Amino acid sequence: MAEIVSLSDGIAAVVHDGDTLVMEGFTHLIPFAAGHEIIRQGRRDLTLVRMTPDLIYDQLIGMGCASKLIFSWGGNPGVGSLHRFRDAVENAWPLPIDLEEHSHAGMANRYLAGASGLPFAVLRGYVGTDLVAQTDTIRSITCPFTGEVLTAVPALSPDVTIIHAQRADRKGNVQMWGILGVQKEAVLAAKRSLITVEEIVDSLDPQPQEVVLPSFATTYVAVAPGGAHPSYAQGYSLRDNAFYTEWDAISKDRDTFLRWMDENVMRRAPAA
Amino acid sequence: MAEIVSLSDGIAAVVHDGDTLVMEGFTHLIPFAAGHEIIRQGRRDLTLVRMTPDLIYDQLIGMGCASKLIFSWGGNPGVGSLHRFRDAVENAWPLPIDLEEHSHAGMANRYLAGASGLPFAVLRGYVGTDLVAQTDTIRSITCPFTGEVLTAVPALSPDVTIIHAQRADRKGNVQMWGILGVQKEAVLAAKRSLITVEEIVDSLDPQPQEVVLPSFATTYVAVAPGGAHPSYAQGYSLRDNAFYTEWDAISKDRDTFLRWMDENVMRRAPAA
Amino acid sequence: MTAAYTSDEMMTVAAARQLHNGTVCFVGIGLPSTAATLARVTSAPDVVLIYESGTLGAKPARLPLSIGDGILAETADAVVSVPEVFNYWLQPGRIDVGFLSAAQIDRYANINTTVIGSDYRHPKVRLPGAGGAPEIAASCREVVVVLRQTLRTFVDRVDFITSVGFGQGPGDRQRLGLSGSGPRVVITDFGILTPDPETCELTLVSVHNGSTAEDARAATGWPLAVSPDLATTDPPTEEELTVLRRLEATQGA
Amino acid sequence: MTAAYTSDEMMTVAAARQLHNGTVCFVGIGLPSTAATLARVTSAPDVVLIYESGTLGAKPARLPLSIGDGILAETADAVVSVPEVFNYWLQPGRIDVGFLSAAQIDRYANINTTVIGSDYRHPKVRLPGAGGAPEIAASCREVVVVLRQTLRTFVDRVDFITSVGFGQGPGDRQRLGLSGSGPRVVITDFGILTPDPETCELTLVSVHNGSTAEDARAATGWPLAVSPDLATTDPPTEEELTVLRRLEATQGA
Repeated sequence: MAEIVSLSDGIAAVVHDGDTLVMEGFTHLIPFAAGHEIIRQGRRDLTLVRMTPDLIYDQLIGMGCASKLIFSWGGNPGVGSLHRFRDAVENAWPLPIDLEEHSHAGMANRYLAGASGLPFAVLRGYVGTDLVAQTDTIRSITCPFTGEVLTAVPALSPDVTIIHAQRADRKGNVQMWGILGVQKEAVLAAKRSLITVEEIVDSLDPQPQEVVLPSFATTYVAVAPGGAHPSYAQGYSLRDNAFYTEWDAISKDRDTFLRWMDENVMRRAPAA
Repeated sequence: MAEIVSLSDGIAAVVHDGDTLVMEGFTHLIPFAAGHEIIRQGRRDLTLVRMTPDLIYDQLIGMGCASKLIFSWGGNPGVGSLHRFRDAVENAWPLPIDLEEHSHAGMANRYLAGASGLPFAVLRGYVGTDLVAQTDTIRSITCPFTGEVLTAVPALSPDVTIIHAQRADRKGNVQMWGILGVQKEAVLAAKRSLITVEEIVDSLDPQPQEVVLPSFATTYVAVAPGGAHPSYAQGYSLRDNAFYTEWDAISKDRDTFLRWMDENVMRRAPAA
Repeated sequence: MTAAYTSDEMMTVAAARQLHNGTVCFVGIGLPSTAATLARVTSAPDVVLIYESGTLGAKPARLPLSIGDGILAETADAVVSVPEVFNYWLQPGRIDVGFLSAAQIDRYANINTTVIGSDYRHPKVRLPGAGGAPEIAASCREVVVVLRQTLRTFVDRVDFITSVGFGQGPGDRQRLGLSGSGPRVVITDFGILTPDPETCELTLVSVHNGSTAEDARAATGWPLAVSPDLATTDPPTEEELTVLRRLEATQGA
Repeated sequence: MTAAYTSDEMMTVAAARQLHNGTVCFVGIGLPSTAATLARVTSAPDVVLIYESGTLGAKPARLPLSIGDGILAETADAVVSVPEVFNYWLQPGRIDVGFLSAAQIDRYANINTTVIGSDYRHPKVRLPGAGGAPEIAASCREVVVVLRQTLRTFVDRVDFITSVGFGQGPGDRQRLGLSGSGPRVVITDFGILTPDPETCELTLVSVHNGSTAEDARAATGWPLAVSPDLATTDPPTEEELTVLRRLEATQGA
C-alpha cells in the first residue's frame, strides 16, 4: 500500500544518483514541484526518460542532474526550442548528454511493455526512418504465424516514476482525469513510484474520464498543491502560458538560467 | 460513420454464412437480441468467437448455426454446464463442432492484437499446460533484446463483431459503462461491427467508468431495448438470475430446448 | 457451544481465513468468490479483491451472481478492460494470492478444468475450460485452491493440465519459468493440504472438526501423505457462520 | 473586394481547406493544429480531430495552447491513453488524414524534425525530434504537410529522415511496407504542391495570389517542377480570415 509522505521525504526515498527516472505528463499534470525537489537534493548522473521532455527536464539537464535522455520529442510546446537541452546536445554544457531517441509510438509501447511485465513490445513503426541507425533499441521481429516482419522495442522498467495527479484518498488511492498520456503505464512499469497530488480527500467521487491507481500499485503519495505549475491540473489550475513563453528568454542564456534557478528553485524551502 | 439501422437489417448486413463472428460481453451487456436475430435469419457455418460462450452461444450451437468455436471458458456462469455446447462436443449434435481453445489472457491479447492492427500478441501464458499441444495458435517467440522465450498468439480479426451497449447518440457515437470486458477491442478488431443499444439519445452525458466508441470506428447501430436480457445493462436492467438457472433444465434435453427456441425465438417477430 | 455447520460451510470459512487485510487477491470463478466475499465482510475488510472482469478493489456486500456482477463494478476502486486486468495487473506479478477452484486436482496440485477423459477431442465430460486460471496459477505470488475432495476430484494425475501447480514435482515451476511460487494451500471439505517443502506433494496438515485423516485418504485417488503434526481446523465462529448464511440466503436477491 | 492578408494566413486557410466533414484527422503539433481548428470552426464542423494526447473527436472553439490543452479533453468524444491512441487508433489505419508540419522537407516529401547537419551526434541544430510523426506519416491513409517554404526548409535531401514521405522515389513506400499512401499535398506560404503520380516528386500545382512559380522556385533547394496547369489558390474568404484572426487573437486568453 502507498505511504503518504512529504515531498522532500518522498523524493529522498525514491530518487538516487544514477537512477533511471521517469517523470511523465503530456502537457497536463507535469510534476514540476517534484522535479524542483530533485534539483534541490542535488541528484546526479540520472538517466531521464520522458516522451516529451519539456521545461522541467530542461531545468534538470541545465542543472547538471542528467547524463542521458531517453525521449521522443524535446521542445517547448507551442513556443520552440528547449535551450538547455540544445546546449547540452550541441555544446555539452554543463555536461555531455547521451541521447536514446524514439518516436512517441515507440516510447508509449516501451512503457506499455514495462507495465505488462514483458521484455519488449511489438509495433508498426520506424521503418524507413534514420532513427533505426541511431538507436540500438529498435530491432525487428518476425510474426511466428504470418512471417511478417515488424518492429520491436525493449520495455522501459525505470527505477522510479514520478507523476502529478489531482488527488488521493487517505489510503493512498490516486485519482486523475483529463489528458493522462502514459502516466499510468509509466507508474506500473517502475520499481518505485511517487505521485504528487493537489490534495488528499476523504473519498474519491467519480469523475468523467478518470483513472484510479489503487494504493497497492504505488509506493509513495505526497501532497504538492500547484505542483504541476506552469502546466495545469484539470479542475484545479490553468496552464500558465506566459511562463512557457518567458522560459524561452530565461533559458537562452546560461547565466540568466542559473540565476533564475537559484532564485526560484534552489532558495525555495522544500515543501513540508 | 456508423449508420443507424433496424436490428434485422443490421444483422442481415453484417452476418453471412461462413463468417467469423464475435459477440462479446463479460456477464454484462451480452447481445442476446442480436443473437436471436441471427438464429431467426438462419445463418450457418459460423465460426463463433467469444471468451465466455454462455447461453447465447449455447443457443446458436444448439440451433446448428456454428461449425467452430474459439473460446476460453464455456459455462453457465454461477450455474454449471452449457448442455448444448457439451452435446455438440461430446455427441456432435446437431452438428460436430471444431474447438480452438485458449485461456482468457490469450483471448484478450488476441483481440488486443486485432484492435492494434498487429498479426500477433505476446504474453506470459500457457507454459506447462496441455492447451499448448491441442491448440495450434499458441507458439513461442524470442525477445530480440533479452533472448527470453515468451508465448505468442495470433490476432483475432473477425468478419464481424456484435456487442450491446447502453446508448448511442444520433451520430452513432456509442457509450457504455460498467464491466466492459473486451468489447472495445473486439469491435476495433473486426472488419464490420453492429452495436445494439438500449436507446438513442440526443447527447451522451458523461458516466463514471465510461467507454465511448466514436461513430467513425463502427459500422451499424441498432436500437434493441432489453437486448441484453437475461444478462444485464448497468443503469437499465438487472440480471435475470432465475433464467440462467432455468436454462439448465431447458437446455438439458434436446426436445425441450428446440421447443423453447421455437416459442421464444423463432416465432418472435424480428425487432422493427 | 458451537452451532452445527456443514462441511461445505467449514470449507468456505477455512478458505476465507486465507485472506488478510492488505492481501491483493485475484478471485476465480465459483467457490473462491464466496470465500473472498466472506473474508471481506468479516475478518479482512481491507482485502483487495480483483476479478478477471476487470474490477479492481471491488467491495461486494452480497455474493456476486458471477464474476461480472454489477455490484463489483459499482463498488470497485477502478474498472479496467479485460486485456488490462491480465496484462497490467496479473502478468507482472502484482497479485499476492490467486484464489482458484478446480474440477480435478492431482498430487502436485495441477488443476484440470478442461475435460474429463484421456481424449481431448472426444472427452467423457466437456468442462468449461481454462478461463483465467492458467495465468492466475502462473503469475500470482501464491495460489490458494478450494474444492470438494472426492475420488473424482482428487486424482493421481489430472486428465488435462489446465493450470500448473508443481508440474511433475520439485523444480518444475522454475524450469517452466513461472514467476509465482505456486499453490500454497488447498482447502477441501475434509481438511487443509499444503505442498511438502521437499517433494511438492500435497500433504494433509489439518482436518476439519468431525473428519479424520482416514476420511480424507478415502476421498483421495493417491496414497495421501498426512503430516505428523496433523492439526484440527478451528470450527467456524458464530460470526463466520452467521455472515456466510446471510450471504448465501440473499444470493440473487 | 478581398481583405488584405498575409502569406501565413493564406497558408493556414489553404491547409484548413484540406479537411472536410467526416474526415478523421490526426492533428500534429504546430501549424496543423491552427489549420484544423480553423476548418472545424468554419467549413467542416463535423471533421473528427484526433490528437496524440489521446483526445478523440475534440472540438476546440479556440486554438489549443498545445496538443495537450485541457479544451481538447473537455470537448472530446473520448479521451484515451497515449499507448491506446497510437495502437488502437493510428496503427491499424483508421485515420484518413495525418496533418503534419516539418523543419525540413525534400523533393520526395520526406520530413526532418530531428537534427540539422549531417552528423546526428554533433548536430548544427538539435530539433525537437520525432514525436508522433513517423507513425502518423506511415499509417494514415494520406498525409497533408504544412510548412513555410524557404531554402532552409525545402531541401534536396533532408539531413535526417524522421518521417518517410516517398523515400527515394516510386515504390519505396510499398517496399517498406507502409500502409498509408503517403503525402497527398504540401501547403506552403507560396503555394500548393502535390507529388507527381509517376515520379513522386513534389510539384507546384497552385500558387497563392501574389506569388509566382518563380518565387516558389527561388525558395526551393532543388529544381522545382511546376505543373503545366498551374492554378491560383482562391484567396481567403472574409469568413476564413475573420475567424482565423479571432482564433489567433484569443490564443492563450
